[in-house]
Amino acid sequence: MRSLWQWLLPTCVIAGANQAQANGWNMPVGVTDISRDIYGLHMTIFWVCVAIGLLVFGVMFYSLFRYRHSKGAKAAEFHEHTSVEVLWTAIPVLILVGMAVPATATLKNMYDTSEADLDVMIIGQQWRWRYEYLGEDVAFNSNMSTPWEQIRGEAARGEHYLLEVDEPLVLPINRKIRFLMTSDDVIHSWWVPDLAVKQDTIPGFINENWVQINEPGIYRGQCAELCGVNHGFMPIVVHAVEEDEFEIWLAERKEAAEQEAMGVDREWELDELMARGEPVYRAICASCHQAEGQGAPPAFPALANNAQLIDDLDWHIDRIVNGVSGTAMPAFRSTLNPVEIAAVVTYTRNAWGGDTGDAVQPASIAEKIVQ
Amino acid sequence: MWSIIQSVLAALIGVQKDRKRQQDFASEKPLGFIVAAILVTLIFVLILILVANIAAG
Amino acid sequence: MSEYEAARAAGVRRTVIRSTAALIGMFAFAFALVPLYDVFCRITGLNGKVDTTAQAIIHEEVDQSRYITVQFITRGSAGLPWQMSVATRQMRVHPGQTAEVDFTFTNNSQQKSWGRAIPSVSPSSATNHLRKVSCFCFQEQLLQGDERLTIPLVFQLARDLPEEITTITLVYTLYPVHNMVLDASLNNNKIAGDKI
Amino acid sequence: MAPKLPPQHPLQHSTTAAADGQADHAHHASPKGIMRWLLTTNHKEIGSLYLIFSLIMFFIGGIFALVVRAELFQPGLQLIEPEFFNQMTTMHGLIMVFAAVMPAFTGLANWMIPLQIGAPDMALPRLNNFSFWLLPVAFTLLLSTLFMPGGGPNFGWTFYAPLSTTYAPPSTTFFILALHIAGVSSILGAINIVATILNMRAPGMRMMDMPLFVWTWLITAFLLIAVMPVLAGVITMMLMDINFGTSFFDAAGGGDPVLFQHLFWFFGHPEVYIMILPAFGIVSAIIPTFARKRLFGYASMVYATAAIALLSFLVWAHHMFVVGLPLAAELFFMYSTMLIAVPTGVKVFNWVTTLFRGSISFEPPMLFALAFVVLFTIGGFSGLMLAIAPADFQYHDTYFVVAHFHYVLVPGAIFAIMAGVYYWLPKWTGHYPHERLAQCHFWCSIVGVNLTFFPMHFAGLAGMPRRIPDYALQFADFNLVSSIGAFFFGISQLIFVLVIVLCVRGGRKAPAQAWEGAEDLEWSVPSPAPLHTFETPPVFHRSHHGD
Repeated sequence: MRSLWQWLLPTCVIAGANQAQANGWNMPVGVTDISRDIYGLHMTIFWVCVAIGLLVFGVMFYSLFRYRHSKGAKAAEFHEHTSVEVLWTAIPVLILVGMAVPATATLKNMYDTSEADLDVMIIGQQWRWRYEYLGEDVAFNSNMSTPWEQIRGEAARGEHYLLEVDEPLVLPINRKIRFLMTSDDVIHSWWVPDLAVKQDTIPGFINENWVQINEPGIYRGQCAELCGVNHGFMPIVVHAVEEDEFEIWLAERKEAAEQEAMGVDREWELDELMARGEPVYRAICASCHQAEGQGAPPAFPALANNAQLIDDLDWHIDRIVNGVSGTAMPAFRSTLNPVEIAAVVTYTRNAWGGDTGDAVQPASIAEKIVQ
Repeated sequence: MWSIIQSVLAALIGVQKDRKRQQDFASEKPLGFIVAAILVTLIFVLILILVANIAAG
Repeated sequence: MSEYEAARAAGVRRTVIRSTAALIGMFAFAFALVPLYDVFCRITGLNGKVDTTAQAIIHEEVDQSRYITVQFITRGSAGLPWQMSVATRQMRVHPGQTAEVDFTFTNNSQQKSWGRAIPSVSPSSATNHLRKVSCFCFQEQLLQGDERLTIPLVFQLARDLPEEITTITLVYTLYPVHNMVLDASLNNNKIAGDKI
Repeated sequence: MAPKLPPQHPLQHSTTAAADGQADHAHHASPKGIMRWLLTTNHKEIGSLYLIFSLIMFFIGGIFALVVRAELFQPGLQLIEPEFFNQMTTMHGLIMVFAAVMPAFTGLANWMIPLQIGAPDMALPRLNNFSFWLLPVAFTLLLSTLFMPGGGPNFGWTFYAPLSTTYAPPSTTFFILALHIAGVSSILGAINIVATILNMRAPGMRMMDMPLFVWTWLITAFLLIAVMPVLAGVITMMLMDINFGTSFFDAAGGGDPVLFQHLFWFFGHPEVYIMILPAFGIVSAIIPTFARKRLFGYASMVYATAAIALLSFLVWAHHMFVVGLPLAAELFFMYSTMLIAVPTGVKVFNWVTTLFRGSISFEPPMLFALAFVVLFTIGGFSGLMLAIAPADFQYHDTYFVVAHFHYVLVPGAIFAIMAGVYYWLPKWTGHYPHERLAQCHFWCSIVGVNLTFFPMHFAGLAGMPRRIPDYALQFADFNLVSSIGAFFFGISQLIFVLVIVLCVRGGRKAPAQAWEGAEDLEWSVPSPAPLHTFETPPVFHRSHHGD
């Protein structure tokens, strides 16, 4: 009977662990060499803990059962035993040294950011991510795309509820990508479990990390450091693609950016600006200033019926272009293009009954942010 | 002196014979033990720093 | 009061005096940690903070055997209507070689304002091997309305730069400098301190 | 701070006062009613005040936790806004750490340390009164921030800059003030405890004769004296950053946000041990009592406690593995953190070996102490996993961490406090706690705790970050179970209150030595312990611990 248990118990536990893997109960193995190493370390230390636990709790529950006062157990007299104590100090030390060696190797590997093929700058912002492909002139913001109706329970929740963005970070597989990370306001933390990358983004400072993805796919993560009210709503989506597919994507992005840049010089109609401004407002502004511009004072002032904003166009543009230091209002000078800024300014001045009729031209914005 | 260091090292891993302990606590002056403990801790930290630096390459 | 109690009271007094001394010491220590941390960072390059004072060029033989890629990134921040740009995004230099790169600051507003570029170096282990001979980041900068200013950064990589470092990234983040006196002079800025 | 002498009591041996209770002690013309409690300098009354205060705060902090769990019951935002959610998580942490666990241990120390070392009172009774009454002031102030414009603190109990400085709500200045007052209270309490232990022991009691609860508290008090000033320093720097234009933690002015984390965790990690070392002491008293066997390795317990306390100053940056420390620093903190598992393991092995070949009975205090050993060890295991720096890149700031520290603090610190309360209630009230109800409380708590916190391991491993008000659909089942468990655990704590109230009002009478195997000095005074004990120092017999 006992031998049956000896066989059955570990089998059940291991089967359970495999099941856990399939059901999302355990750490993902991930799609990089490092994530696999980490998973290996995780499982090793887990089984070490299970073994020690079985031993310690085994002795403990045996004692509790065997030496019951109610069954007339008489207490023994011993209260120290030096060699046993030395032994149970020495054995854990050996186990720990055994763990420290592979952990050190993995850590050294994680810190080796040299010889990267592509540099991507990751910038945390309340509450979105910005990705800049260094030297490629491609940069964009990545906002959560889950509509607030779903969060409020007014619409059915999609499969990737809270883990979907308007613009994913697209990366090539099989290439070493170096991440440079910083923040515009508070500390955020960029984390994608499948890539085993978690790194704080710290305002004014730069952090490094790297990844080399082995399999194409869509990998999702979230901000892991409390960064204010919408901390739970700044997901990360990484789209890992074949290398040639990545090159095509990169070329398309560059072309689109050029197209947009050409739009700066022409005259825009009010309707056109409003249409362009609404999605920008929803993606960038609505998380703080709310869908109808009603704001959430005192942290986030209302935009609708804001007298100062309506009276003073220059002030309005200045707030958006240059931001307000020490608040969640960043400078959009270099993260939105002049068309987007002009459109969103026009939108906020005319939506929700503002009706100033101002059609702010991209060219006038471009003047204010000349290089 | 060696006896004090021995006791402090024993304390570091948390193992000490009762007889030795009685002997330690027979002396009423804790200063020697405190100084030794601080020194041993410092040496311990330095060794750890050294090991970490060697491991980091 | 018995002799026993008197001895006890004296003991209590001694303990209280000692622990109060320890307390004051630890409070002072907490503040001492700030400069200590800075010194520690400077020695180890822990947080990628570069020395904020100019260093002399050390004439040493240029290590022709390897090239180091030095990347420059400039970033703005909220509250300062400045644009900062760099003449070249990256350059390749030998350790020991002195290099120069131009940074341009443009004030896009009509008012004068103060700003300061805060540097950060990655990897942090390179920090101690980057010698800045002259840098705009050493002090605050003043730009008049619509002014444009080009300032060179002169730097040198030490020859003892660790072998494994092949790329060094230098990031400058421009921050506004808030100063009561300065703000008073910016009285045109009617919405100073307002938040939106 | 001039040292204060203990007030002189008329010589009166404790036993004579025993039967009459407190009524007889109208000497001094003591104030009556509320003034009596406001002005009391008696260690037992102050101990009771601390314990009652911490119990109230435990429920307030618990209600905050239940608000959080209610919102997380299912995906989506149903009950509260994210802003209020952040205030709730922050307040829950602050209240539980500074207003529930720490004062509860101080309360137990006040009650039991003088009794265990044969002292008539604490060394500085009036200071003792002052340090208690600072607490209600501090936490009324802290709780009042919830009603201020912009709301209360919303940046987590770790209040990382710059979220807690540049981007903080206006009430942050009051939060800092409240924390300062609470810190002063802790420091004064710690000085008092150190002075009591070092100077007030019964003649003949050497350091190595002291019960482990006294030992662990002595070491805890030293930790408090060492690190509370650091916390005071950090929040003073925050105050200056917010109000006086300095930039300790502001990158824009040349400061460093990471410096805040270094300073905070230099305080914060020893703080974690402040919350667990006295628990070790309580469990080390209870297990030998109900195993009717001397504690195995008394000396190594003392040494292990001291070693843990010393090591706690060397491991702070293991909370910061992902902030971008240099490789050598990561390795240093990984190694030192792994080493701390050794003395902690020694403690667990000692407890288990004490049980081995004992004569074990399962009264309520023992049940909680045994649960402590098992569940604290599980928390220790996850701690060991978190120490592996590369793996921590996956665990950090997820629910795995939440599970870890709740296992260490709820069935760890809080179960030990409950065990201590059940253990010493007969001494405090003269009555045994209601056995059946206490068992019911125990089993409900065990089920509740595990139901609440065990699924959090899975949620964290599966990728759920902490401190989020809403979560992706794959975490829904774990959170559902956690929320049900949390409400079950929370409600079952009402049984605890019921047991205490019943026990104060009546119940089976307890003799001086309420538990068969209990040996420490407190069991030599009558139950309930009269207001004044050991006015004539007892003669200490070296019957245990020593030879």
